[in-house]
Amino acid sequence: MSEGDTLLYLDGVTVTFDGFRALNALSLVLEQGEMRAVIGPNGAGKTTMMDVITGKTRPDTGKVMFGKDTDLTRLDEPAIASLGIGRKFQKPTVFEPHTVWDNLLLALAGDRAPRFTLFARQTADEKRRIEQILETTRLTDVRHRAAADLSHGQKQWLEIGMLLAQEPQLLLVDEPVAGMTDAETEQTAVLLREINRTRSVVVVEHDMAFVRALDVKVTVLNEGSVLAEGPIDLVSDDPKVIEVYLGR
Amino acid sequence: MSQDETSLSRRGLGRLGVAAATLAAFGAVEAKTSEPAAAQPTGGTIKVGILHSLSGTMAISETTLKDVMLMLIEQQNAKGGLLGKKLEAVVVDPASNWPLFAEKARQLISVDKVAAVFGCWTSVSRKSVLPVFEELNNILFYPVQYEGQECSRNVFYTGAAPNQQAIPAVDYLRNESKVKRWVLAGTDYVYPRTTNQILEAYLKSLGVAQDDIMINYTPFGHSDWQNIVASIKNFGSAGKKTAVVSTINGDANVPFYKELGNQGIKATDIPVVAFSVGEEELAGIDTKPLIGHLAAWNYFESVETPQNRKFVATWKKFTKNPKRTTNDPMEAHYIGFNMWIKAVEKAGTTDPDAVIDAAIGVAVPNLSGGYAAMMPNHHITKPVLIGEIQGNGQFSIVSQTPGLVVAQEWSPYVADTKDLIGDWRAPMRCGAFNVKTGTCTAGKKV
Amino acid sequence: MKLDRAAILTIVLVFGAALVMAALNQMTPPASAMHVPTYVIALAGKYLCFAMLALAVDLVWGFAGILSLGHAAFFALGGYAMGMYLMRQIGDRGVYGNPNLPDFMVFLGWKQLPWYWHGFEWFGFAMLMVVLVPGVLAAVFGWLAFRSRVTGVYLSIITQALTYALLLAFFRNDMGFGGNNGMTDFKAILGFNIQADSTRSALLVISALFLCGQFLLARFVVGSRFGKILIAVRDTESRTRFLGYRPESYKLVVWVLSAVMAGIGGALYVPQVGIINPSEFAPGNSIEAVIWVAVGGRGTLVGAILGAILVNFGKTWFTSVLPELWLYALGAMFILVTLFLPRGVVGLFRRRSRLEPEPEVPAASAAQEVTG
Amino acid sequence: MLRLLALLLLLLCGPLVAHADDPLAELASGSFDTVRQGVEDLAQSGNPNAAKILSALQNGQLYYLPDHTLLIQADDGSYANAITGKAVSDDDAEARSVRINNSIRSVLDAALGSLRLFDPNPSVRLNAAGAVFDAHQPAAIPALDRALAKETDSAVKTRMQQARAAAVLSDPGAAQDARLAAVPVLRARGDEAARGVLASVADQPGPVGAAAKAAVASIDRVLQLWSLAQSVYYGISLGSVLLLAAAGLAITFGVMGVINMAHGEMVMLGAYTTFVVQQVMHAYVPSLYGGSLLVAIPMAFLVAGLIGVVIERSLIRWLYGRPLETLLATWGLSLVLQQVVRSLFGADNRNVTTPDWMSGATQLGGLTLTWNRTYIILFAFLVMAALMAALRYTPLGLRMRAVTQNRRMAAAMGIRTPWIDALTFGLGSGVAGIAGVALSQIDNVSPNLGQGYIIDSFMVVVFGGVGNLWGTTLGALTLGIVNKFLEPIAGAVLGKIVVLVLLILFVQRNPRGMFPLKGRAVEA
Repeated sequence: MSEGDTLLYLDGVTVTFDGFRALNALSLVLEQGEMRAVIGPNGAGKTTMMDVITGKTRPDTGKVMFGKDTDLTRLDEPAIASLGIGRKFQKPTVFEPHTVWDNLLLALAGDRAPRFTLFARQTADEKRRIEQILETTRLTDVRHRAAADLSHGQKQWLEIGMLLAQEPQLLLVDEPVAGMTDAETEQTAVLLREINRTRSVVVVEHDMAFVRALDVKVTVLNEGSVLAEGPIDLVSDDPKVIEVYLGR
Repeated sequence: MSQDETSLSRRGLGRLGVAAATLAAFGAVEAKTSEPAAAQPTGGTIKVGILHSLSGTMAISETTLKDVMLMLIEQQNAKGGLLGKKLEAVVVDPASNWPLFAEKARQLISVDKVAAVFGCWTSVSRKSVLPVFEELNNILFYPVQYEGQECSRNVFYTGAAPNQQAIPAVDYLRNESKVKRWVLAGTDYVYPRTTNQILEAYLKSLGVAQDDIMINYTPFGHSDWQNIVASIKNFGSAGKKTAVVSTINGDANVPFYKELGNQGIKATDIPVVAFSVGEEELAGIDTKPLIGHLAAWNYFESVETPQNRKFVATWKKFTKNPKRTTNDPMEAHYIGFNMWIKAVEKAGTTDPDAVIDAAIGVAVPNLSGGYAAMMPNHHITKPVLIGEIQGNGQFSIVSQTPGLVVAQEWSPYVADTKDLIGDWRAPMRCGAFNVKTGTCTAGKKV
Repeated sequence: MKLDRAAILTIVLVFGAALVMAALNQMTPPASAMHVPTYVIALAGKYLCFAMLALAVDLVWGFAGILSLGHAAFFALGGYAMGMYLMRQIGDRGVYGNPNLPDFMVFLGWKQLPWYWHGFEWFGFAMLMVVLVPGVLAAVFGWLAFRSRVTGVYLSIITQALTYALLLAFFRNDMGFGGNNGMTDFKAILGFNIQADSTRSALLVISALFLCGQFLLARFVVGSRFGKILIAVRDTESRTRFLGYRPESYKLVVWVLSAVMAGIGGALYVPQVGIINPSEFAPGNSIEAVIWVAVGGRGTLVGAILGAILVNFGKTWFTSVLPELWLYALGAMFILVTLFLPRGVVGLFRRRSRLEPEPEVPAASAAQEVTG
Repeated sequence: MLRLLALLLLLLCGPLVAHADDPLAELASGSFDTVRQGVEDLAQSGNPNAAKILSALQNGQLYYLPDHTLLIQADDGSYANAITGKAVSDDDAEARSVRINNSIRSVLDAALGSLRLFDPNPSVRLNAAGAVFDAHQPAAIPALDRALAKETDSAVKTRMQQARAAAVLSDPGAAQDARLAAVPVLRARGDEAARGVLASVADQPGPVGAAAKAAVASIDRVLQLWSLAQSVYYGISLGSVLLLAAAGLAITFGVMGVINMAHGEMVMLGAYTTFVVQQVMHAYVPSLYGGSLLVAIPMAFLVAGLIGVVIERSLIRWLYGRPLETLLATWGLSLVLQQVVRSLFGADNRNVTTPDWMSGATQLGGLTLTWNRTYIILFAFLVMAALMAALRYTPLGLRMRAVTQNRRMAAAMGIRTPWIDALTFGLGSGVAGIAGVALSQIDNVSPNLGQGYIIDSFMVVVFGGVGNLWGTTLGALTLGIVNKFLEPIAGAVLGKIVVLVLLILFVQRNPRGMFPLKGRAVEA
């Protein structure tokens, strides 16, 4: 694969909190259009990795390149989000007081400056896009409900919907199926694969069945660096992986 | 914002409507209730307004003045009231909030229809109510020593002007203690600023060099006096007798004197003469380390006269507290109240215009054995007393001006006011008459 | 922008009542039963100015989650700008007859007008300053604070430090703003006698006009997409950031707007109470303004207006009828409202809206979870 | 010989013959000038009763009858003849006190000083020499010479030599050599008092003036250096006051996250408790009065702590997780508490006395350390140490930390979290009460006491880092010292403004204070 197809490139990223190494010279390459599952025990550095990519945490050393020549370590969260990196949190984080519709409206790609939003009116195009996302996320029926009133699974989907509305090149998804029913989990897997048709996705997940269902390349993190990488079957047979994670 | 989420429920709307309408109608209600009072002025009583803070920072000083007014009114009623009517005190609390002073003054005059108001302590509270009294033409008796530079037709100043307190005190120190170096320490507001300005000009006119005068201002409620006291000590080590003239206000005095005592500055080394420290303030301090420090007032509780003994005894009985002290502003209210009574009796009415005219020239006994007369500038004549602090929180009077001092409302030491006089008698009727140009610059009332 | 009935009712009541009171004051003779005395006009004008301050506080606290304990500073700054104009209007009618210097400067022996007083003789310039001074201060302060993500109590405490520093600064006579006494004894505004009943009535109506205008503006802001983002920032600041919004810009805009609104309130307050002095900067005043909003109902705008009027009416009433006990009444009111009316008086009448802030202030706890 | 003289004096002050030169008659005159003359004359007269009479005068216990008989009032109020010591009855109605003013007081101090130079007690002699130094009158030289000849105590001797040097230098008639020799003695003393004496002759022409001028300059240089150290002390002192005021808040706000606007009122209640304790002890156990503050400390802790527990149980506990609303409720509470105290005790200041062991100052080189402030510094550190120890080592502290860090887990482990909350709040309030005891020694005891400290306290806690007692300590000291170094440069007001602006900028750079910690408080 040629250089040009690399979307995200982490090189020797190290993050230390009060002497604790959350990430230890972590390196990772994500291709354009790829879906990647990241697994690892608690404290392996999964969330910290997300934090570094989205600009929440600044690494002590290392490079984080997005696309050809954008160094993410120099940018803050809104700037990175505007570049086209969306993030879904472990716990569903939506704007509870707003309706589903408004949540999506606020997430839609567009001008983020106050001077625009102060006078912005909803356009027909925006309406169309929202309806489309509602369709995709199966939230059409509840579009006028306040987000706070949604079920847990619906909130997860709404958040994914908001990510879609952002129209990112890369989605970072943190434990999307935690607390979901089996049916919901299945639907989520379908949804993610659908999304992956147009965008790159990184999924952090504990649920091995779900990861298996995704059927993508897996990266196993341990103690802040990559332990193993490859297809799920290969990785799950790796004795090191079994020792630290699967076999515990 | 979607319509159904935030709109009021039908019932709620009605209730809110009622509440708001009640609120809006309060003006009309107020107007109605005050109406009968306007038709039949006071309904058998004469109302007297008392405008002293009962809460907030100034409550510490002003509450006492409210109490003394209540006592005086009670006494007057026991003597049969005024013009055959009983006096009725209307007490409000302006809460040490200056705009609230103006609001309460307006309320006392236009809603309660009081015949006169006794009140205010700080300069800013007086400045705040002054336009109200002038607009609504009522009378304020102001009982506290102040910076002068004011002469309103509607205010009677029963406290001391700077020349009735500061200058005699400085003279005493010059003559008695041979003071050559002066620290003018004050709180940063208009009374100390003016007093110190006047004193500085006065001292320079006596040949005191600029190097021998140190001026220091501190904020209200200043509580950490360590370096200022140290610098006073340092200033006093120049080999010349040094004294501090203190216009430090209220709350800041206790920590100031405590620091003074602890740093070992005795009255025999560097005496401090204060213009805002009276018996009330001393009641909150252990005065043993302060013996010999001075204060200049027009009255002390320790004045040995029959009138004063009676006043003090009545006060202790009235407050049911044998430890309550009396002080100078209380005497000012005593004088002011008696003057007002006399002026009303002389005018035969409580109508402000008549009383204002009748008040000039009224003389009533003060508590230090003489008479206080209301001068045409609406200030009163006063003796000046210098007292030394005693171990028991009282003052020992060490000096008293031989005669009475007439107030200079406009300071001769300020260039812009040296030619001004106030005279509210006909035909001049002017608060600021320039004797050089022969014109009335301000405060003309026809 | 669609207005619901509560908003329309508010505007009609505020403006209508002001107009009726002014008209009755002007057109009926004092002896008439319908006459509204000037005392009431002055009081009502004062309440409306306080309502503007409350509205400003509610805008930042109720919708952006910024609890300002220093908003009275902006109110006072607007007031000082107006006060300076009114001082210059006195001209040679001052006590000393000095046409160039305000009385307090003559008094302290100043020889010439400090540079920052120039221009205030023009009404237009002064009004520009009413808007600019609080606005610029708020912009600088807000830019520093929001950029560094100072939030919650920390922000509240430094707003308090800000107003406290200003209080001390304006107390200083050397600053040239009249020290502790501030500015008073105003004579005229735009040539009209400031003590005349007609001027007072006009000022009341103007205050009502401005209050309604500010109310509509605030409604527009919170009803816009901007307002929705603001609420999102209030409740889930980090989420908005990952969506590509810059919360600091949103906070800054609403913060500056709120400061300007407070400044205008202060500017209208000064001619009606006749005095401006540093005690307006006292931290207690700012806390009181927050309490008005809490009493009325946070995040409702209508509640802010209602709260300011109710509490101040209560204060006027209690200080007259219970001069010795009114602090108990006021203190008890604050305690009871927070304990039993977490959504304020408006909450009594109104179904809960999702857009109102949770009484539990969930803002940071959610953000905290996010980072976990 | 002495006895004869005394007899003569007795005769002279016979009831009706009031001789003008008779010092005792002069004392009984009622005129300030004559009394002053009388004090001087009596001191010179060698009258054996002089010391007794003069100290009675100094203590305000000297009275006289219309016939010019001097009486001394005993502590129990009875009178005795000043000369014969015989008790006098039924004369109190006519007895009038001999009033003194400052100029008499200085003469009196000098006179008593000269007389007491020979006192058997060395500390009395030391003070006497000090008084003579302050007066620096040439008339005292003979007495000093005699005293010096007999003096054995080296400290007293030094002080006497300084007094003598001051007197000699101030005597224009003294020999030039002697005066020149006096200059280095005073320069060696090197304090402001010595500088004052030297400066008073520095303008005189001739070598004495020049030497004095040089000595003044050298003293100034030394004092300049000391004043730096003095500023640090002032800063630590101010810092310790801030620390005490903030210590309770560091618990209620810092650890629990309650924005307690009534914190200042807890301090105020502590100060009033001190007042009440002093009143009660004065009335019932006057002998123990000197220890009243030691009794007041636990009392203030209990009173404020109990009120704190009551407040927590009745008010705060309904508002957990709503920190901004606790702000409003506690603000209301602070209004109520102020008014309660105003109703109970009156609006004016109450007099809390400073025990003798906390009055005055001590010299440490060129440093003046006032006792009350020194004790407060020590006390502040003691309180912080105790507080840290309590949180770290006591079972209650352990539970408090557990509840703060993870409430649910703590509850699951059987800790009764509501009571821990109440006790924690009580502890913070109690510490605030203790601060009130200390503040009663330097500030007004009035209902407004707490208001003056509340803003500063919040600043300190925020500056130091919420929830961190070390941060609070360092924050308070830093603010105190910065303030005290700015004050001489910018003035008290501007200095404070600069500190506030610096604080605002600091918090903006470090939004979580000097020592950020995670805890419940952080999420407001």
